[in-house]
Amino acid sequence: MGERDKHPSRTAETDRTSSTSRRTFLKGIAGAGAAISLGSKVAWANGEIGFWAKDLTAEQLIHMYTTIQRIRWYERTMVDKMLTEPNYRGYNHFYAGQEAVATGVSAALKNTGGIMEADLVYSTHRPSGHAIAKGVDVRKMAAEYDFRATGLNKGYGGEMHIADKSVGFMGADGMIGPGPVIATGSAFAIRARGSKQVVVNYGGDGTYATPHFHSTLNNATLLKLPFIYVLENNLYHQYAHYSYSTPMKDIATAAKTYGISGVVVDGQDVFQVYNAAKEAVERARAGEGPTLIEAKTYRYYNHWGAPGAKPGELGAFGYDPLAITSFRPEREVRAWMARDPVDISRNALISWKVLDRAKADAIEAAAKKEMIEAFAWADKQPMAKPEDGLKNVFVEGTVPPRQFG
Amino acid sequence: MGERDKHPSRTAETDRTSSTSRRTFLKGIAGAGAAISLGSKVAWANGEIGFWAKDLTAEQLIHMYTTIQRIRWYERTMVDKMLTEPNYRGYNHFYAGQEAVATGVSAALKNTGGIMEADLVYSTHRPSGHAIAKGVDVRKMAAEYDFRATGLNKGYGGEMHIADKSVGFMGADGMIGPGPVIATGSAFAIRARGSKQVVVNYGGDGTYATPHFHSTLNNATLLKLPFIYVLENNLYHQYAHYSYSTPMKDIATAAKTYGISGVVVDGQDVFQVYNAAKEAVERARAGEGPTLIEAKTYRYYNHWGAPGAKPGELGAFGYDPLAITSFRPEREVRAWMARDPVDISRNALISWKVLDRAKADAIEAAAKKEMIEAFAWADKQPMAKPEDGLKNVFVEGTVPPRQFG
Amino acid sequence: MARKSFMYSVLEAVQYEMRQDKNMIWIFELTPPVASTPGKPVINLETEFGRKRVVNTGIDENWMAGCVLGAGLAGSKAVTYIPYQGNCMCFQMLQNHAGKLRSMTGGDAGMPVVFILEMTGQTPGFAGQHSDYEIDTYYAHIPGLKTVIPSNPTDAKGMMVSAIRDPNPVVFLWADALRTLIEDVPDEQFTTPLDKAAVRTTGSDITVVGSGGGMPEVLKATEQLQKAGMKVETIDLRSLKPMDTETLVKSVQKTKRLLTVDQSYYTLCPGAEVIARVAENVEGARYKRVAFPDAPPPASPEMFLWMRPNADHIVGAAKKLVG
Amino acid sequence: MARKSFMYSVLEAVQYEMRQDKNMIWIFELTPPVASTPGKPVINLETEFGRKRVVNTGIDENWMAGCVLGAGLAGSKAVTYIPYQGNCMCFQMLQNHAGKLRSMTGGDAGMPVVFILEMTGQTPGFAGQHSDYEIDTYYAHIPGLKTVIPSNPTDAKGMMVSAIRDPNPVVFLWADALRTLIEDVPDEQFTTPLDKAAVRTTGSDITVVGSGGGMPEVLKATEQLQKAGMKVETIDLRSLKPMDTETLVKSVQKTKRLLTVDQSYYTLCPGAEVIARVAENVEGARYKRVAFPDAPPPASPEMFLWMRPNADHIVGAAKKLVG
Ligand SMILES: Cc1ncc(C[n+]2csc(CCOP(=O)(O)OP(=O)(O)O)c2C)c(N)n1
Ligand SMILES: Cc1ncc(C[n+]2csc(CCOP(=O)(O)OP(=O)(O)O)c2C)c(N)n1
Ligand SMILES: [Mg+2]
Ligand SMILES: [Mg+2]
Repeated sequence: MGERDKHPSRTAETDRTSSTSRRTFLKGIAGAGAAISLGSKVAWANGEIGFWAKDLTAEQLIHMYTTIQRIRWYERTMVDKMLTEPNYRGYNHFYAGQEAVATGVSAALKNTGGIMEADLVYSTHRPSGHAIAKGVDVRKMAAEYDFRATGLNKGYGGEMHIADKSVGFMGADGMIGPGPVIATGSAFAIRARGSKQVVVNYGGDGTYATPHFHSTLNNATLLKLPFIYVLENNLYHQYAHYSYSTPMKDIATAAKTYGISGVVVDGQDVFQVYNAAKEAVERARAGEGPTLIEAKTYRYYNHWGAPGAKPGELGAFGYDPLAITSFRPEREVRAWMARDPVDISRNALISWKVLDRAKADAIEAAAKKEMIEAFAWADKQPMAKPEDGLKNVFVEGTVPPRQFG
Repeated sequence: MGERDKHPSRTAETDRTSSTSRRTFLKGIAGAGAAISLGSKVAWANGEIGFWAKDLTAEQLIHMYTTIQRIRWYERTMVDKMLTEPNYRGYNHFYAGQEAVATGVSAALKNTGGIMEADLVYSTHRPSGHAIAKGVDVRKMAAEYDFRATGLNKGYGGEMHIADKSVGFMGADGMIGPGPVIATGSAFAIRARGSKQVVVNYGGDGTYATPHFHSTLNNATLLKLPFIYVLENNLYHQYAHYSYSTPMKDIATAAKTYGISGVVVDGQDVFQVYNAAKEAVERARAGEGPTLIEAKTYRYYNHWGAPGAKPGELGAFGYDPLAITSFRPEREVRAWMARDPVDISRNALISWKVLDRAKADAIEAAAKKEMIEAFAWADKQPMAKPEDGLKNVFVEGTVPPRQFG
Repeated sequence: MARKSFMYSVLEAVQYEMRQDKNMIWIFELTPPVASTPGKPVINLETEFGRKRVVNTGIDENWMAGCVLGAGLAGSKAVTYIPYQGNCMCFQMLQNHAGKLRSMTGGDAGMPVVFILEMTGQTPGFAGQHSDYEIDTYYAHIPGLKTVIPSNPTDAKGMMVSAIRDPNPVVFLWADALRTLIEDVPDEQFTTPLDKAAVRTTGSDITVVGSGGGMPEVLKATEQLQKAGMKVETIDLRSLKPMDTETLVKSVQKTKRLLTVDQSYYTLCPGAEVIARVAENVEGARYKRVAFPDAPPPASPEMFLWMRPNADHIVGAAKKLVG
Repeated sequence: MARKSFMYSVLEAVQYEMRQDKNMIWIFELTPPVASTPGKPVINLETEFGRKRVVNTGIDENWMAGCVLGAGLAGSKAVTYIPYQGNCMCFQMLQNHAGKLRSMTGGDAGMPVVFILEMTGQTPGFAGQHSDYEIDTYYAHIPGLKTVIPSNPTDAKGMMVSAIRDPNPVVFLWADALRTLIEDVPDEQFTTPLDKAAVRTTGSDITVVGSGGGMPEVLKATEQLQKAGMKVETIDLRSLKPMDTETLVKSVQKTKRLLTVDQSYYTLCPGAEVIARVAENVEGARYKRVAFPDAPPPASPEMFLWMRPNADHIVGAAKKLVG
């Protein structure tokens, strides 16, 4: 594994302004480790990415910032429930820290018109941000996370299987590997029927090692599919650093083998993500084939969180204290938190004079309020009826019960 | 599929001397098509390959030529049986045309000592050349191809499953994809136990598109396994040109993604193959990890041949008249036949004064005689006992018959 | 009406549906979607519908399955023909995705797709990997898939039409041994249900249940037994999931003797499920299974043909069970 | 003797064998081979045997299975622990290679390897993909593999020792729900046969057959039924292939009532095979199956817990069958 040392440790530049969300984050983890120690290198990017983001209307730019805040507060609200409500049942693979990726990508997509018109997004086991950015109803999502009968998916799926084809959100998938392959199938159908849709597939750095990765890019290349693979490299798959499963530093370089476009972007900067996505979407719509976008990003929380978690312990937020093979150094977590996507977008919009501080604060307050209300609504939703478990196996009817003999 | 035009059509240089085998080949197909039309480009190669072949002893060089002739005559003898003996039962994925690849590779390997000492070779559905070059007993092989009880594998396997671990020939495999993955497992075991063996996996151009291809190279790279992937690019997988499944001209370039060594060799030139293999073997033995060798080569016959075949018709030899998606132009077949591995090795050894014509002819005659005798021996071997089908499911005992109710 | 092979019948069904639905696609690997029969036009889906809708892929059956699944999710009808060598390469895709996505999304995911999975099992001379017939069990255990196995060209056509029009993912098991069957098959589109067994002969002495590639020998044995005076009720399962319990139970209530015949390995062969369903519902019956032993099929024709269930085996077992 | 969990018992068995055999390897993905129990040393295979023999891989379960298979072919004993999410990613590798290579090579191929396949099925809140229990059927249908499913820490240890020492490929199904069981398990190595069912209680009124993750509820139901005066013969299959027909038949010959219990989906669940084997050999018995419906398990605890077979269901079904 001598390739490991090709991976520089990811550190990030200090950023002096903080949003409420980041400030409370830092407070939240303060007890768990030493003082913040930050490096001086920015998370980097390359590729020839345009600068269309700056040409967007103020409304569109504000929509991005609002989306980032809505995702962040969806996560924060759920965290609070897990820490404080013993009877809450939802769990989450938190997206906090990665919000700029889904937000920037969805800003370049058509999100209305259902499966025959909207651009289609395939998500992962870490779907909340992808779903919210695509326009999924957050109240129904919150209800689904708690398995309610009126949840987005009637309580059948929970977090890892939310789906809403009406906005082109094709669904989360709990398996690592097959999702991208399935996504190319949608792209194939689109090419065959000649519609102008594109398909985006999200996948983590963990998906690189799956056999499906090759399958996906090879077939997308050969068939010139309108397909975009957004690989969110948050450096870890569960408790292993990606260098355990990936021989190269930049996974986007894998695109070269196929002769397709591959680009690395700073996943903390929503505008950079948007620019890369927009270029890829235009290429796909023009029939010029697939793109692999690697977004360097970071999840703030542990791999997974569930009710009953306590800060600083396994299963809780912030660190992975029991990780065996490799683990996330506290220094690394804090350095990434210092390049928070909320702050980066907020500061940019303020410096571009699209927002002032008061407006930015108001947007955040509204996002927070929306999410608290969404989870409160979810709490009041009815539980699923036991017998309904026999439905939705097939489109029609029910299957017979067999548990009673 | 705009990538298709990146593939130049493979043509080859005229070679004026012919061995008996090649001359009769050309005669054999003469009825099936037009006059020979040859291009002027040689099959090419790159990479920094040494020239150790020239330093080999005369004995070793003659062994290579002898091996090529033995493989060729194994195939020729079987062809003759298929064309003339209506009761013959064996079938074959003929290796004729590709002999220099297996011969050159095995010349760089240790072929004795069984699974704990020999270098290990994993083969494909086209195994005869790989097996003979590795040292498998050809009489037992011939008997196995006809499902005899005293065949190499007691009649259980037939052509696509011959195996002989005593010489490190780990077996043919009828599936496209999994073989290379399994082969890396042997390389893993070797690294773990610290023995000095290396593992060679053969695979066709068809294996590139399998998801297993990525799996194999990625894990071999990450774990620095003593593993060599010999990809025999004979331009076709069944009835499709490799450009239908491969976006690049040289599959060896896929090695770059993994940061491992990749090399293209002229698969018709046994010495060039040997040189590349020797370099890869030394690297593997030194703990320096895997190599991907792409040997450009060509199969003379149809994908598959079976008794009852008639020249010029589907299932017979030479062309693929019923191929649908793409097919092998006669021009192409003949051009490749003009760069016959038998002739190339023969001419080289004669020009190096290792052999004279008479000796070369004698070697060929002996090979022919050996193979005719091997198949004659096989014909006299006993058939399998029906009940033995219940054996060899597990190491011990038999499974119960169930077909009688 | 004209004499048609299994392949012609199926492609005729597919061609009609593809003409109605300009979005429908077909993915293949080795077996080109081409068939001919005397007096009828050659069918070639690839040339008729073009390479945007009909594609020959590389050797990646898992991708083929994933591709039609993704096409279905995006709202396009899709069919793939997976060669027998790859019929388990795509297993996980069907088991964990196609079969579960509808349930896991509470009905949001739509998958109007057909997976044709070729299976062999009939060819001596090819060892385990190339003569397997085992996938009936694997695929029939998966919930959320309809798994059917027609045994003649007429059923194949009718069930293919039903499968394409069904909004659920359908596994269409294609027993390759049946490719030599030729019979009169209607030219027009018709549908055959995906959940009904077919009673091929009625009788009161014994119920014999088979399916797919095993049916020709089952029917041969039935004839022999009938000639010998036995009243045989022969049932062709046609659908493994859902399995038509009612037809099976009704028959054995009458005959009190049940013989199942499978080309699949004995342990957990479809016949096990047939017997279990009947045994849960009928009292005092007697049961026997004829199946392939729990052994990979050896290449040697001597071994293989001795092991593969045939009409003689079925006749012998039926006589023992009734006698 | 000390109180040990399922994981500790198994790793103790593995640790001993790896100390004897310097070539033996262990491949894992998410679950580190680490376990502890009060009063005994922590076992950590990774640190004890080093990263050349014990490797944490990327997310590629098919490679994991292929790796141990290839290691075995090269003469090294090898074990892999495949997490439940990937337990069908490697299906084809076992079905078409591990199970067939010995036969296809006429005995040349040796595969002294163990595939630990984790399965869940016990956890409400996780939908189809993350709470499946279906693989018992898929893997038990494959010939050439021994497929076992221990239901307690003691059997787990003894069967793991046997599996490692067995020269054949063994599928060791690991029902994750059993991880919370703790019992006294001998410290020394011992072997438990891979082909024998265990009769857990003897009785003459009814035979109840279960396996793996279903056994705790089966044993609970047995106790309740016994308290209610029923003489229950409870059998733990332990091995699905080969299946111990003799023990099953002998029991039902006595009780004439057979109830099977499965967490697997109804159609083609292991209980179907149990019933079919018995029905072929015993006359005049009555049969019933308790199993998971043919539906992917929904996430909602209300739906899932209603669908999953439990002690109450078993008690109810047993009473109906005997009554
Ligand atoms: C086939 C399969 N194997 C294992 C798992 C268990 N698993 C769940 S998430 C995860 C890590 C995924 O890492 P990555 O793709 O980087 O996504 P991230 O969690 O970092 O967002 C793993 C291994 C799985 N879900 N599917
Ligand atoms: C998984 C799988 N799918 C399909 C096949 C059918 N098949 C047999 S040989 C072959 C072509 C292989 O091509 P290549 O790897 O180039 O080897 P070549 O025949 O040219 O030597 C195919 C598709 C198979 N054996 N296995
Ligand atoms: Mg990750
Ligand atoms: Mg080829």
